Amino acid sequence: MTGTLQQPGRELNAELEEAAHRNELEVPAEGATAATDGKQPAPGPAGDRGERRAVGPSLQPTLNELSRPGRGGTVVPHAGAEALNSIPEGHRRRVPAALPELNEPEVIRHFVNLSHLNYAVDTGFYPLGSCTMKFNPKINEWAARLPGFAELHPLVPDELAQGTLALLHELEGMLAEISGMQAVTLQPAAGAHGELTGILMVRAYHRSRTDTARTQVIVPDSSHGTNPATASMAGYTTVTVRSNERGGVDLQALRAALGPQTAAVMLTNPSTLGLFEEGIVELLEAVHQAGALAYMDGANLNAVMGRFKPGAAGFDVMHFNVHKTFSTPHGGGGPGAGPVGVGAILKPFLPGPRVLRDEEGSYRLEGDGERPTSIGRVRAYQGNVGVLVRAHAYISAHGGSGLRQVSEDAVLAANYLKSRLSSAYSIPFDRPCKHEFVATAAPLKRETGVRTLDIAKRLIDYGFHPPTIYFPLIVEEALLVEPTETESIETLDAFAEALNSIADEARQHPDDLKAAPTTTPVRRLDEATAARQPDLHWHAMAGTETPCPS
Amino acid sequence: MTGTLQQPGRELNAELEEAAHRNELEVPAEGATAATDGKQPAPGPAGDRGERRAVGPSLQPTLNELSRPGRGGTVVPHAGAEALNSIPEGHRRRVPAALPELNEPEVIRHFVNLSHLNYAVDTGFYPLGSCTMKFNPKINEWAARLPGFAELHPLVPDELAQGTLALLHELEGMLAEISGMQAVTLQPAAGAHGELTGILMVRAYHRSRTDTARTQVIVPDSSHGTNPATASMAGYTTVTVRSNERGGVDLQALRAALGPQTAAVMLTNPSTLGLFEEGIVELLEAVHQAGALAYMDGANLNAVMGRFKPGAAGFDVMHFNVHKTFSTPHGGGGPGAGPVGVGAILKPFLPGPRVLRDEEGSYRLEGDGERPTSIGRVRAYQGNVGVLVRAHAYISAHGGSGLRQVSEDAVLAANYLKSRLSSAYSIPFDRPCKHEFVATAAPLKRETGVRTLDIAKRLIDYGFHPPTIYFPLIVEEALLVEPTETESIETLDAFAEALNSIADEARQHPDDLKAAPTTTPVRRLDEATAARQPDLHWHAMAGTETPCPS
Amino acid sequence: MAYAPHTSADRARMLGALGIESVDALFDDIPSSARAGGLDLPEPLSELKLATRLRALAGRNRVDLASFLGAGVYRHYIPAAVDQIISRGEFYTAYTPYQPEISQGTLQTIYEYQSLLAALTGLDVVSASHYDGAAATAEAALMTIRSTRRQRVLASRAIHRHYLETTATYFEGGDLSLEEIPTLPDGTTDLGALETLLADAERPVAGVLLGQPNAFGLLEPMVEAAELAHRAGALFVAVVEPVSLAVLAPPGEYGADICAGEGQPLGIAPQYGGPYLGILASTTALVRQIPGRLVGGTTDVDGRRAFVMTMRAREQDIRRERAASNICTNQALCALAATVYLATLGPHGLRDVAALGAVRARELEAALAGAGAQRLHDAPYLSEFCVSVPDAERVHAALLDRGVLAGLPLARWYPDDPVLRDALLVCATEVTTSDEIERFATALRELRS
Amino acid sequence: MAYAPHTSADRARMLGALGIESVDALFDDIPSSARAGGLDLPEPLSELKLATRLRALAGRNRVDLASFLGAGVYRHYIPAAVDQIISRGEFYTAYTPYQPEISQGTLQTIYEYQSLLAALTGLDVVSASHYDGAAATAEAALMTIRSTRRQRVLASRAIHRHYLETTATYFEGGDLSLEEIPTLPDGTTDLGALETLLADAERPVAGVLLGQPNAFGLLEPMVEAAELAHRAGALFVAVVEPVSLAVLAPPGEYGADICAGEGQPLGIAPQYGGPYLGILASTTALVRQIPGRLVGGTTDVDGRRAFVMTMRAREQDIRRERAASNICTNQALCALAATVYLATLGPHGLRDVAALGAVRARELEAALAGAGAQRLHDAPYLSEFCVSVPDAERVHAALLDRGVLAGLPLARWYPDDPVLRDALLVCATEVTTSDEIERFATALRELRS
Ligand SMILES: Cc1ncc(COP(=O)(O)O)c(C=O)c1O
Ligand SMILES: Cc1ncc(COP(=O)(O)O)c(C=O)c1O
Repeated sequence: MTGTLQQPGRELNAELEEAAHRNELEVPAEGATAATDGKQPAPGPAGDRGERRAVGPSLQPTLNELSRPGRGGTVVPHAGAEALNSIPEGHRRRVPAALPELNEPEVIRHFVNLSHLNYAVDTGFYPLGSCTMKFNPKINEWAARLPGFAELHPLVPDELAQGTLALLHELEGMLAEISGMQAVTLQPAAGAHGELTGILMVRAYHRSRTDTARTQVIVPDSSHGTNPATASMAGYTTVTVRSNERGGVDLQALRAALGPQTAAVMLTNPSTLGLFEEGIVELLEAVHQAGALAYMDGANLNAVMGRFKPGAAGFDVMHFNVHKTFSTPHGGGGPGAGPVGVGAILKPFLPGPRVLRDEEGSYRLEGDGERPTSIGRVRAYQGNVGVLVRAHAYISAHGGSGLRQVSEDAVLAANYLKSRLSSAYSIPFDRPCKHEFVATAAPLKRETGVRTLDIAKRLIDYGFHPPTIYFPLIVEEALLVEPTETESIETLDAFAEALNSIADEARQHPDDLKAAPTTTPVRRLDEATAARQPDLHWHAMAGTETPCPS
Repeated sequence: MTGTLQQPGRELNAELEEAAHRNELEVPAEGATAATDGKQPAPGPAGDRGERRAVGPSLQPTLNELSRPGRGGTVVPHAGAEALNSIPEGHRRRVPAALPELNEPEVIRHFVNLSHLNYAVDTGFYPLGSCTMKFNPKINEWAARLPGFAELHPLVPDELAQGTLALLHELEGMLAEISGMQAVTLQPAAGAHGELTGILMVRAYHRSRTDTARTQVIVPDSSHGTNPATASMAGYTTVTVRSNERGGVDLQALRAALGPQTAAVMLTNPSTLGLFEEGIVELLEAVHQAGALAYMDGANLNAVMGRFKPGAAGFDVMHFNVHKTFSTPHGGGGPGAGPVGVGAILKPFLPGPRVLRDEEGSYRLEGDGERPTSIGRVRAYQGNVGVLVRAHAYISAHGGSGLRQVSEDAVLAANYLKSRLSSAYSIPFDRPCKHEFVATAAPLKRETGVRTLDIAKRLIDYGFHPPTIYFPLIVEEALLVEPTETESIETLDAFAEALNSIADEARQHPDDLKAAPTTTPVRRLDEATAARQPDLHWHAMAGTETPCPS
Repeated sequence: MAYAPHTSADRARMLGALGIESVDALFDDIPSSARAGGLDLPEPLSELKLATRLRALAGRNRVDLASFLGAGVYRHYIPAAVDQIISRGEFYTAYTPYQPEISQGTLQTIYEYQSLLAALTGLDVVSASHYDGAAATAEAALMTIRSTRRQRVLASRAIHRHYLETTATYFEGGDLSLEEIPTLPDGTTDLGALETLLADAERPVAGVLLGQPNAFGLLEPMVEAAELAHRAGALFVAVVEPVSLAVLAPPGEYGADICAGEGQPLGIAPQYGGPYLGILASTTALVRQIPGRLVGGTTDVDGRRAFVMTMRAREQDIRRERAASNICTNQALCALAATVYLATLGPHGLRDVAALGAVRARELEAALAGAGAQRLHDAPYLSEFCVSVPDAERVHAALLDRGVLAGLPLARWYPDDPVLRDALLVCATEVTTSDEIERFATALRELRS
Repeated sequence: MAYAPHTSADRARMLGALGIESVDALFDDIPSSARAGGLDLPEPLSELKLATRLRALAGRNRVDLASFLGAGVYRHYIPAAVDQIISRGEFYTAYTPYQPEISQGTLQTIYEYQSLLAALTGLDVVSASHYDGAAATAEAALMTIRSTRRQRVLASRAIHRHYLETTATYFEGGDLSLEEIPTLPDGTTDLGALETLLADAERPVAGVLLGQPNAFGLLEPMVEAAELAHRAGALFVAVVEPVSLAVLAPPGEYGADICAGEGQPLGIAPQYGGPYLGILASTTALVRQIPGRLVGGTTDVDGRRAFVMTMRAREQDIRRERAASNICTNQALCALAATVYLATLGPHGLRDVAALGAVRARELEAALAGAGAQRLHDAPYLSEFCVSVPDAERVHAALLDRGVLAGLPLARWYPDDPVLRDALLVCATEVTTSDEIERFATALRELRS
């Protein structure tokens, strides 16, 4: 474990430093407020709010501010005071939990109005690189809510769960086919969770061969933060290798880093630069020659379905991000799911319980201890099943040809968009990209002082969600753009025009960009104060400690 | 029937005249655009849109503008060209219908973005008088979508429909209890449909007694437009009686109008002024003495549940508006439901088929022709059942005590709000109101030139839906305000403060009000042109006449 | 209380502001003799109990049979997108878009609905919705009367029974006359008889109504019927099923002045009868006579395109007793469902729905013929047809026990017709499976052997 | 293609702009030896076929039994408001709120979630969500290790088996040691044994973990356990069930430094195991060690209150290998569900849920005792408990045939424990009905006679 007890003072400084590096704590540039302090169209409480919101009230009070003692609906019957008589006093809560008291009309309006403050795939283009913000089909939402799926308890005897078990077993097979892997576990709840599962299997593998000298995991400098963080969680130290000028792994550097101390190489392919690893064959050879295992971070699989199978190419283990490739919703941050596929050598180590199919076609979960080589459980039950139902539906709707088309369309859209942006922005790695590409505003910044952050904020005024910015870290002033296959050419064109026009604006009205966004319910935030004086929950609340009705 | 073939020219003039009277065709006052032609915060395609919308694109293109030949999803399997071979050429459509071609991501985003242009109960206060815009409980939406209710075909044998039949029978009983009526039909689809049903029963009643001289229906001048329109549809001529200075029916005028020619008196009670008819006892006596029947428009029942039962008081027939009193959603204009309750003398005339319960507790629909006195069907099947499920749920959640509390709270809120507005606005009938009240801006208009329309539009800038305006017609510059019981006191206070502050604005910045709203996605519309040059559907469409794939 | 946010403190504050002690004071205007003492209703239910109760009631309905029942209401696959949209509070908790500045969502979707239905029907004016197909048919009949100032309407016997009955009810008011045009043995409307009925110069005809497909599923000679009607100075009304319009000639093309129909097949669940969607469309010439809401395009003061309710002087809230109809609340959310449905299906998807229905129906026809139940009529049909089954009502009941809902026994609607009495009206749609068809045929074969 | 809007014309235009003939050119960078030839998967399904297939699969699960199964996942009534909100596209189709200006909806709801959980747990720092209760427990254990720089964690044997196993898996990586604290015959953790384990000065303990209620449904002596832990310089971790916190003392009050738990009971359906909601909360002293997202309040440049992700330097995307955890995507939508659930229930509603569970459980206890199945333990319980049933696994299977899901046979988790092997872990909640309890007791009585 790498964790150490940090001195609060040191930690805070380090944090501020890092955050500032990422332009997160910028205090507003001078003049930033100028754009809105022209006179309000009229006075009145909503006059200034209304300017920003078309319909309805503006920013919502928090639930505690809406709370009033004695409000509330009747969701369940009331239980009298004697209901808890058998609970010893010492175990009981003395005053009711300070939850807010509202009734349903207030609850609904609160959350509906909050929802209006969000940008989402269902409202507009969301080209957040590395996140594959594709459309979420509505039939999948319906399917996941079918009572047969939704109401099933995870600990029921297998005979009551044949529908879900069949679906999970099918999905494992589909993912194995797509990845060319030998077997798949659906348990991990997210990509990072899949990474941990995968690297723990790598560890178990080496240990099973009593090859205990392997203490390092190698990651390229373009890798996602979860890769090194995973290596640490699994007890490894991380070695970073640099990228070459074509955006690939510098093979020479990799070879130099590899050795008997190497447990695994974690490679994102296509990479977080949106590039396919051209030296993949040599790379895999080098890894295996060193006795290490090759982990593929499959978060970017949306680019290569039906074109490249990591398992067939020689990767030993990989994870999928079903909330990316297979269009399960991102949910404002989750849940997703991060299944892991393995080749033959890692199969014995898969977490338990696996879903097994017997000869008569019925399904069962592996029993506890049935497979002692397993790394064990990585979570309480079988996986984010509600999410996996959606992934199964998505794959079923497409079939093999459809998934291949998905990847083709995603790659075509990314290359098209790249070509449309290549005069106003600089494209550091100018070769065909896969599902996404990096552009940099570094030259523009040198010319105009306008930063990528300003460009991103200005895009919001144009009605678009900004791409991922300042990532991957190895590209200065990076914009990582991932259009996905579910956006029309008209949308791609409009986005390109917006970015191109922003480049013009940067030259002509740089201050406008630094003041952006101006059309949003709130404008740039004071993130420094948020970190320095954390306000992580509300404090006072009307309605606190109302005694229960008896 | 009153319809005549109008000369287009005459009709149009008449229309414009009437509409102008209602301030509908006002062209913008001078200076109305001034408030927004200050400089945009920045250029760019969304710069000017974004000023009004927080998040996402602004006003949505229409579906045809989004259409592209060849787009579309795969909702159902494709049927080859031969599928229609057995349909004679002469019956076939020669070119595909010019429907737009889109795929699901575009469809969803289109409608989600359109939804953001709406104000609704779920987003804010909607005190539209006479419409009872109360909260729509979410459990009711869930219930109506239960497959057992939703998937039931209306022509199944009774034995397959016992659940729905039981629910309908129970609901009839609940409504009978609430109204004090002897029997209830759930068939009418809306209040106006209920009125027609009720008046047709009145007609059948008089006819059954060969009392054919009754050709008139009397309505007060404060009545809702559906009342006289219904009378016409049912073949009656309308006689209007004036209101007295307390807002009630002028009993003397009514007595003068009553006679052997009177088929019915249609009375809205509480009235559209929000007032209970104080002379109700005398009024009913006079009506019955004249041999006429008394119809109660029960649209405003939300004021008096548990306090007044029209049937017990002597009304012969009434309709309910379940989308008002019983909180079924208004749906952007419908569907609602307009059950009709009748006293004993009209029971034989109820439309068919009725829901009957036999001794063993099973339910059946009346057979065709089983009750020859029936006025017959008023629609194809048993009613807006999906809506009625919601009404049943609402009544069940409240019980008798709860409904009485609903009315008390609705009346209390209306009176409270009235008192909070009574210094800035004039209250023409200053006695306790029921669920709603009329205020008038007439003195303010004389003082400042600001009209009710301007006040209403300005309220939008404050984040509120305006009340009903210019209705009832008998009050000059009327504002009909109905808060309902589901709005918190904080909301009522905020609304009162907004209206009071607008009255101040009217004196200080009248032009601001005439320019309102300024915070909406679109501003005041050119309604005159809309009526003069009707544009009732789109014309050109990319994607028209794409041949079907074969 | 269930959904009212008032606490006792709130109530006390409001009473205080009014200077009264009890809310009773606000009900003093109800004469004591007319006051009610309360309501005798079941005790209030918590949401949990309510959900349990309603789930139990819904569970008492049987929706699990293999169903061949159509007769005006059709099972279709409803894309998941439809419910996602119509369950958005911004749509379903708004009302009539009186304030266009904050109702463009509703207004534009109505405009789009009008446009989609105009494309399907080939008619230029589409009202924003009526209560259902029956009410729309009645309103169409009344339109012909207002427009022609004649009092007599002829309607094919092969229009949905309930639509005819509803129209008759609506006609009661005005002492108007509604007469049935008989049908031929092939199941279509008897044009010869129509000609004769039209020839009565004493009693000129306002409108002629035919169904397409008609109540027996058959295709009617619309072109010819329209011509006869027009020659007699009458308006021609087509009563249609909208999915069929993806493959059948549009009413505007064969000369219909008005089109009425039931929009339920366009993405609306059967729900035991409603809410549905009354379709009503007409030519531009009749725009001032059409009842119901119309939305039109216009611009705002900044020149921005926007939508608004228009030509409102036809409506009851302005014209009162002289209005084209008393309709006020309509079925807007159902029109929105239809709009989302049509946008999701598109022209080719809708055509596939209609064409698959036709294919399945022919499979059904063959299977039933194999089980001894032959088609009753000769005329061409789309996806619904009648089969001859002796003792149809008993057979229908016996099939229920075998899990088959064998369409509609026509004895219910035509008890006096010796031919139809022994007929079942059956339909198939894209959701009908071969397995269901097989079950029907097998069960029928078993019953007859 | 299913959801891509590109027409062939669009594709041609894009290829044209790129100056290439075929999309194949864009895949030239895949070395030919590594190229795949396609995918061997079932044919694409239309939405109709897909819906049919999935409905059939869902129908093969059995969710209609009278269920007394809890063991960490509980059936509760979920108010309809929850699904209405979490099915809004604005929430579920957004992602991590990287751009706060257009993500205040997500940010504020997370802040509200943190606040609600802070109120329930009595702890000041609540992370925005973890994968599930097991993962949160493992992260809590790792936190104690990072914070104390010690390598040994003690966890009560009466913590959910799967949580212990998951923690053990997580511990594999760091060569960390996880030891079980035994339980007493009354089912609670053996504090004497804990004291002994803590006394080993050679191997200082980082953290002590106890469940409340524990895996047998029993109430643990948390105050005393916390004291023992603190005395030894270890952190104390409570593993809780959140609904119980409405009536049980909050962890912050009895000295827990960290609280982990499964949030599923707060408005999330069982779904055969996920997605659920890993609850993780700590004291302010540990704020720099807590993994996962934190949202804080701040202001924008205009001084307007707003919310933003904060203290992000703990997270992997900034700190990489030095991050507090590798967590990135979390369970935000489940946290939103919990937020809506708690807002709808309120303090009294949540208390009623917990209290009704207790009432129903005592009814169950009495009914089972009447059928000969006595409680196994003496310690007080809330709404879940163990009963002693000889040959429990066989009885459990036989009860299934009678429509009763008789909780969990503990033999599955404690095969070597002679007492637990013959025990069933059963629970009741507010949705358990007297009728279901009666069915269970009757069936049990029948089986034993
Ligand atoms: C390249 C890459 N790897 C790993 C991850 C982690 O996946 P998750 O967020 O599902 O944990 C991500 C997601 O952000 C990613 O983009
Ligand atoms: C007083 C009154 N009567 C009748 C009606 C007509 O009801 P509906 O709109 O349901 O047809 C209304 C509704 O607006 C009304 O307010």
